[in-house]
Amino acid sequence: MEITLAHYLVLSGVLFAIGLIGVMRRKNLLMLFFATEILLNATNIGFAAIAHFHNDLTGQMFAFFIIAIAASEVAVGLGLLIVWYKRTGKIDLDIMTSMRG
Amino acid sequence: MQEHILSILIFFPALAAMLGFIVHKDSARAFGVTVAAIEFFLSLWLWHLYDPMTSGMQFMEKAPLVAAFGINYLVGIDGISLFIIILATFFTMIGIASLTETRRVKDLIVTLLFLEMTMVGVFSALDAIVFYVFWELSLIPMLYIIGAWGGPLRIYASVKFFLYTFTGSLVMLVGMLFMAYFYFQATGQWSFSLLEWYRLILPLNFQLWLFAAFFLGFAIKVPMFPFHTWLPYAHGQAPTIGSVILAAILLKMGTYAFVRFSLPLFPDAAVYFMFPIASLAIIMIVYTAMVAYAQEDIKQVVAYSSVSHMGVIVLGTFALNVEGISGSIFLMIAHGVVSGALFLLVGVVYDRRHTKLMSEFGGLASVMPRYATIFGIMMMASVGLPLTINFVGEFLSLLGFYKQSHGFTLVAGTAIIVGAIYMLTAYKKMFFGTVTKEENKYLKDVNKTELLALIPLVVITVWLGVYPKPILEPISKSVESIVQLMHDKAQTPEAQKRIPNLGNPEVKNSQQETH
Amino acid sequence: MEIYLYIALFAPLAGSLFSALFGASPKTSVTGIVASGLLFISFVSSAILLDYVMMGHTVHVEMMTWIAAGDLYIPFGFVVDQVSVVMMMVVSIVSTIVHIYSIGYMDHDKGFNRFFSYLSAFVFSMMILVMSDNFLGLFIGWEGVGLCSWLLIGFWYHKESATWAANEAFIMNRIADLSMLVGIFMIYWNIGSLQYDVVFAEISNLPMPIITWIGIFLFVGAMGKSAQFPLHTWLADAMEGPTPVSALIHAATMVTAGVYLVVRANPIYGLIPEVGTAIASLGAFVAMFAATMALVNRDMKRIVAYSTLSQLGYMFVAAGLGAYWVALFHLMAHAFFKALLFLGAGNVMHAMHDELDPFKMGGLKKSMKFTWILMTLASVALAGIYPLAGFFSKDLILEVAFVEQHYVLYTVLLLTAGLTAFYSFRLVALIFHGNERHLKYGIHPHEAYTFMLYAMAPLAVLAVIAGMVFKTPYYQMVTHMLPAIEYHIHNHTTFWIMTIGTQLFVITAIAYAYKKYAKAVKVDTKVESGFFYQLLYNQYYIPKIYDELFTKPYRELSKVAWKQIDLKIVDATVDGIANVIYRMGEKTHTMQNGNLSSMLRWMVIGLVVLLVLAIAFTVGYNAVTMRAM
Amino acid sequence: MFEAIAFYLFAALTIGMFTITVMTSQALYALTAMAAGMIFISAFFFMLGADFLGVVQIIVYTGAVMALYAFGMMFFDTTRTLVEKRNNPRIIFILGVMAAALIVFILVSPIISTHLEARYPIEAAFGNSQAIGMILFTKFLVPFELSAVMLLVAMIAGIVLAGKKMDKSLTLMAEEEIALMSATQAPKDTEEGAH
Repeated sequence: MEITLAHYLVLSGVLFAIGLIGVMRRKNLLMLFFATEILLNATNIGFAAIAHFHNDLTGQMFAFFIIAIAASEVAVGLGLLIVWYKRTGKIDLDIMTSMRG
Repeated sequence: MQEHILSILIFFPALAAMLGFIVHKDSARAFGVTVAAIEFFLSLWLWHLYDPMTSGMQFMEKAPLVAAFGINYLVGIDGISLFIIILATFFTMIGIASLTETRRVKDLIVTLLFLEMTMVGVFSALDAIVFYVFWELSLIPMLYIIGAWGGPLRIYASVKFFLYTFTGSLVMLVGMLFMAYFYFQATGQWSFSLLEWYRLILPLNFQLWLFAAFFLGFAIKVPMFPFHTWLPYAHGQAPTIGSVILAAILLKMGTYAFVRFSLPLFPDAAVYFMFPIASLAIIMIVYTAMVAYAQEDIKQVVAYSSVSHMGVIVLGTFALNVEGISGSIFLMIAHGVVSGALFLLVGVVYDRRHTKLMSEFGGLASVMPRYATIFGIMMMASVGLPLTINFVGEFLSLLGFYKQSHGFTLVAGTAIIVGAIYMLTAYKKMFFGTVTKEENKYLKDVNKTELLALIPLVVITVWLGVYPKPILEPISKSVESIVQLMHDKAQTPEAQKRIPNLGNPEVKNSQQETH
Repeated sequence: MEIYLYIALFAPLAGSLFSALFGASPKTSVTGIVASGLLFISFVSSAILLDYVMMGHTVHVEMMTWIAAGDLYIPFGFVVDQVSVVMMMVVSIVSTIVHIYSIGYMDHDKGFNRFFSYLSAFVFSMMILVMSDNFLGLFIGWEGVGLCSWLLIGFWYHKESATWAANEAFIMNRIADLSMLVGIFMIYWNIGSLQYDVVFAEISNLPMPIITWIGIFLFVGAMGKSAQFPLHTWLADAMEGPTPVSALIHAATMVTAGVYLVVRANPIYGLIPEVGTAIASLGAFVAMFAATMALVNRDMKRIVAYSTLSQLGYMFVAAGLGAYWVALFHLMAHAFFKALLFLGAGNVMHAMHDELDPFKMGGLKKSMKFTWILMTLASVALAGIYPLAGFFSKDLILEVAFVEQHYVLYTVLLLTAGLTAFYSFRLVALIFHGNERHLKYGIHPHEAYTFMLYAMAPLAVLAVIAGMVFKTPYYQMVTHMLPAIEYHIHNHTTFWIMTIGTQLFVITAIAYAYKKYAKAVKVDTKVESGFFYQLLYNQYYIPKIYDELFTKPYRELSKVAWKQIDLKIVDATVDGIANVIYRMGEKTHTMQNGNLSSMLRWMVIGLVVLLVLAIAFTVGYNAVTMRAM
Repeated sequence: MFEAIAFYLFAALTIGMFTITVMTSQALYALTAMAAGMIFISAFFFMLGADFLGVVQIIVYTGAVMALYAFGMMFFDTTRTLVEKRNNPRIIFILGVMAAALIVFILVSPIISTHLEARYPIEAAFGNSQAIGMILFTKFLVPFELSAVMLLVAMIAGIVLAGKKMDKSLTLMAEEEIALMSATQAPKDTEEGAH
């Protein structure tokens, strides 16, 4: 039984869905960050798989940059979280309502 | 300078307006009058340079804007647009000269000069995108004029004016884009130039859809029934100068665009939709005349009468023959002069009494005889008395449409009856009878500033009524080329029959004999 | 000769403009004198032209282009030929006299200058109407006289009734004008020109139905100006204007424009005798109809107005039956004696301080001898007693009807002749004979200015001699253009019986009128409350019917159109659409509740929707391209 | 065969780990499960011949990111059971599944996947790391440098944000508070300068 691109893409999709569920479900901001990481990783698998099966390095490059972005996101995001936590003592999503329209 | 006269004409007021920001408040008016007068004389010079023997576009200028999509700054005029441009510069001039507004005069003058740029731009643009840009830009100064200097309901009126017309023009924009796309499909090149578009022969079903898209934009601007309801609010709330410009020039954009876009681009569709549009025009004529009759506010009477007259213009346009279209264009100018003058006149009495209700007046003829005389002349012109400017246009429009349909013209002709009814009734309420209100007993007659604006209008009204040739001839020439173009492009037998062939006199004669 | 044409045409305009210069300033006699003088010049020029035309020439000039677009070419062209010169003479004579008369009549009016400005403008319009060489030029004059009529009827604009009558006249004329315009359109699109000579040369080539329709439309146009039934109500109301206006416009000139049109367009009507018969029938009906209303009316000017209407009916009978020269002749004669009658009525009105009810007058022949003589003369002429003008023109129409074997028309006209005589002398008797009933209202009548009476004298002379002297030269001249048909009853016995019979009938009617009204007036309440009397007195209830049938519904409908349709349907729809969008915004803004978690959820929903759309469009696009392949 | 076994094994492990991450109410479990999932993902990279990527994955995620998160967790004291308000978990689930299904459909359906073409083919002559190096410093030089700058900025941002005086946020304060703060601070600064 051969593993094709489709297998990887399905896996990528499933992981992405898990990430989405996490994004929607989590209220704790830190946990939300976790879910975001899952989303990013899910796409990474897809990119790497496409790169492999189409014999093209561009996919890997994308994945590479995504990892870089993920890293900076964590750095900045955690910094912001710390600021917020210092102000409010909580990192619950539901109390952030200053964007009410 | 001659080859750039159109660009100068378009952008001079805008540049002057920017300069106007730094002019001192007290000299703003003098500045405005000077600029508008220079602009007006420039437009007269344009007329002087214009070669009436040529039917095509003149003073063409071209500069690429977005070369990849064939969007060019392309301007040029023919006999049709020339006189509307002169009308626009003229009305801006006398509008500023006779300004009675005291609040923030400088802002108003700057706005008016910007408006002048957009008006001249619309009537000289030959590129669809340039046309569209000026078309939409013209909304903004008007919105500002109504919204800042208007009556108590000004916000509602201005927003309604803006959103309504803007919605229509968006549909028009889609039509333009599709037209350009179609041109690309057909020729492999992008172009928004009207003159290039004229060469395209579109399949009938495309024509119908495109015609409808363009129609919505134009019809709201005209405004045609049932899209007319923004107009009474806009007029009712706008200051005098706003109403004058709106009625005299801005409404003409719609009917002008019919002649410039709808007819030559979609001749078959124009024939296809001729009777539905004629029906709308007739409803406009009769129905709005009745509504005008029921009004209590003199300005609304004039506003609705505008709509009614625009019905005749639309009818003349869709006569699709030289007589009708020339007549409708002449009537555009005539209606501009007359309705502009009527709005100025309403403004005169509004300045004195701060009311426009006719029941507040009565017997003004004895208090303000000069005012009553000028109003009477303009009213008679509006009613379409021969030897006034309106008659020539109305006669030609109806005459033209008679060729297409007897019955429709007979019904449309009631314009001359219903028009007389509401106008005479309004005149009677305002001027006849005895003076009953104490406030009216000592009203001042028109002063010099007001006469400065009104006398030229009276002169034009009579002059062009007696001797319309200087402007009717170039108009007729340019219309002939449009009609010929339409005939050559017509595909359906119906359209070929309805649109006369001018180039081949033998065919014409034989047609006449068969009648 | 062209210079005379231009003088005849533009002298009145010059007078009008001159007077207009002083329009707002207080009375200056200069305006009246200058305007009258210029009209006299116009009259002299017309007379010179008449002389020239009598010798068999015509003058045709094209002043300048008016409207030219496409194939349409309409110049300001003027023609003086046998028909138009007659009209020019009538117009210039009557208007000169009326102008001079008005100097006295309007003496105390504030709007003296304005009046002359309007009146001269009217003459100018009328001149254009009769001299134009094409249908649209005629239409200019046609509308021009309408405008001046509006101005002059509503001259005393502070009076509600006057302004109402002015508007009524204008609007009712407009209805007819529309028909006239349509007639002009038909002519243009079928012939390609509006010049009389071209049209009349080509008209016979057209198919019959088109000629018929052209004839009908043009005639409906004529009906408005000439106040034929059912567009007649404005004429009686138009008597609100100053009396010289009634004399000039609503008796002598403008109202006869319709007849002039039919006469001018005789090549068209000659081809369609059925329409001609219809015109004649309508004319006879109006003659009778108007005469009956005149019988009982209690307003001096209205009686004369109805008489005018009746006489116009006569003219249309003649024109309809193809006797164009007879119609034109009666037009001329009628202009003289009717203007005279009106001017006399003006004198009486002045003397009676604008009192119009003849039942409040009486015995005026003592204080107003000349007026009495002039009005009696005019009435005799109107009644058609030999040898005055009316006999030659009006009885001729009776003969025409007889010769053309329209016996019904003949009978109607004969009866009407009797009625005419009766109401004319009822008026004369009531005003000038009997008791001085006005004394109890404290009115002491006085004769008008002498120069006014002198001014009227030429009219009196013309009313007497016009028939006898002018008939033969007129006939010879005008038949150059109009069909020359002599209407003679060949059987001598019949002729004499008819002539004498008619005369006797008329004289009997006059005598009866004198008997009934010259002495004491008994108001017979039984008759007056009778149905017929009421019917006639209320003008057959036609004004009321029009009011109920047209005016009120129009007003109501207009209200409905504005308040219900425009505001509640059309505008409400627009606002409704806007409101739907606005409310959607109101509703959906709860989405922006500030909760990031729910926003994320919305984001995912949006993602799902976008994905579905992406798939749907891709699949759809593929399906289309697959099929295309 | 070996490949298939490895794929399914790691797929099951990854899905399981991530599910735990998303679903558990224990923050510590979540963290641990995610770290494990990250490592398992690197296995896919190795299977796909992206050796360099796999290594980076382990170093960056499991090394750097996880350490940061662990630090964050300790800072926020989220070792306890998380209390989170849930509403409509079913909608969340349905939406997630739908999104997944659609994405998979789009990616897998022939419409898109058959239209892809290689622009920078993998040269067999080089190893993966070498190839990546080649392409990264030629075609992707500008994005690479940009991402370097971005990382630098992120680092500085992280330090500054988490830094000492950042307990006061200018953006979240009202105007008056800011004015008050600057007013009280200014004299203090001058005092310090004087000492």
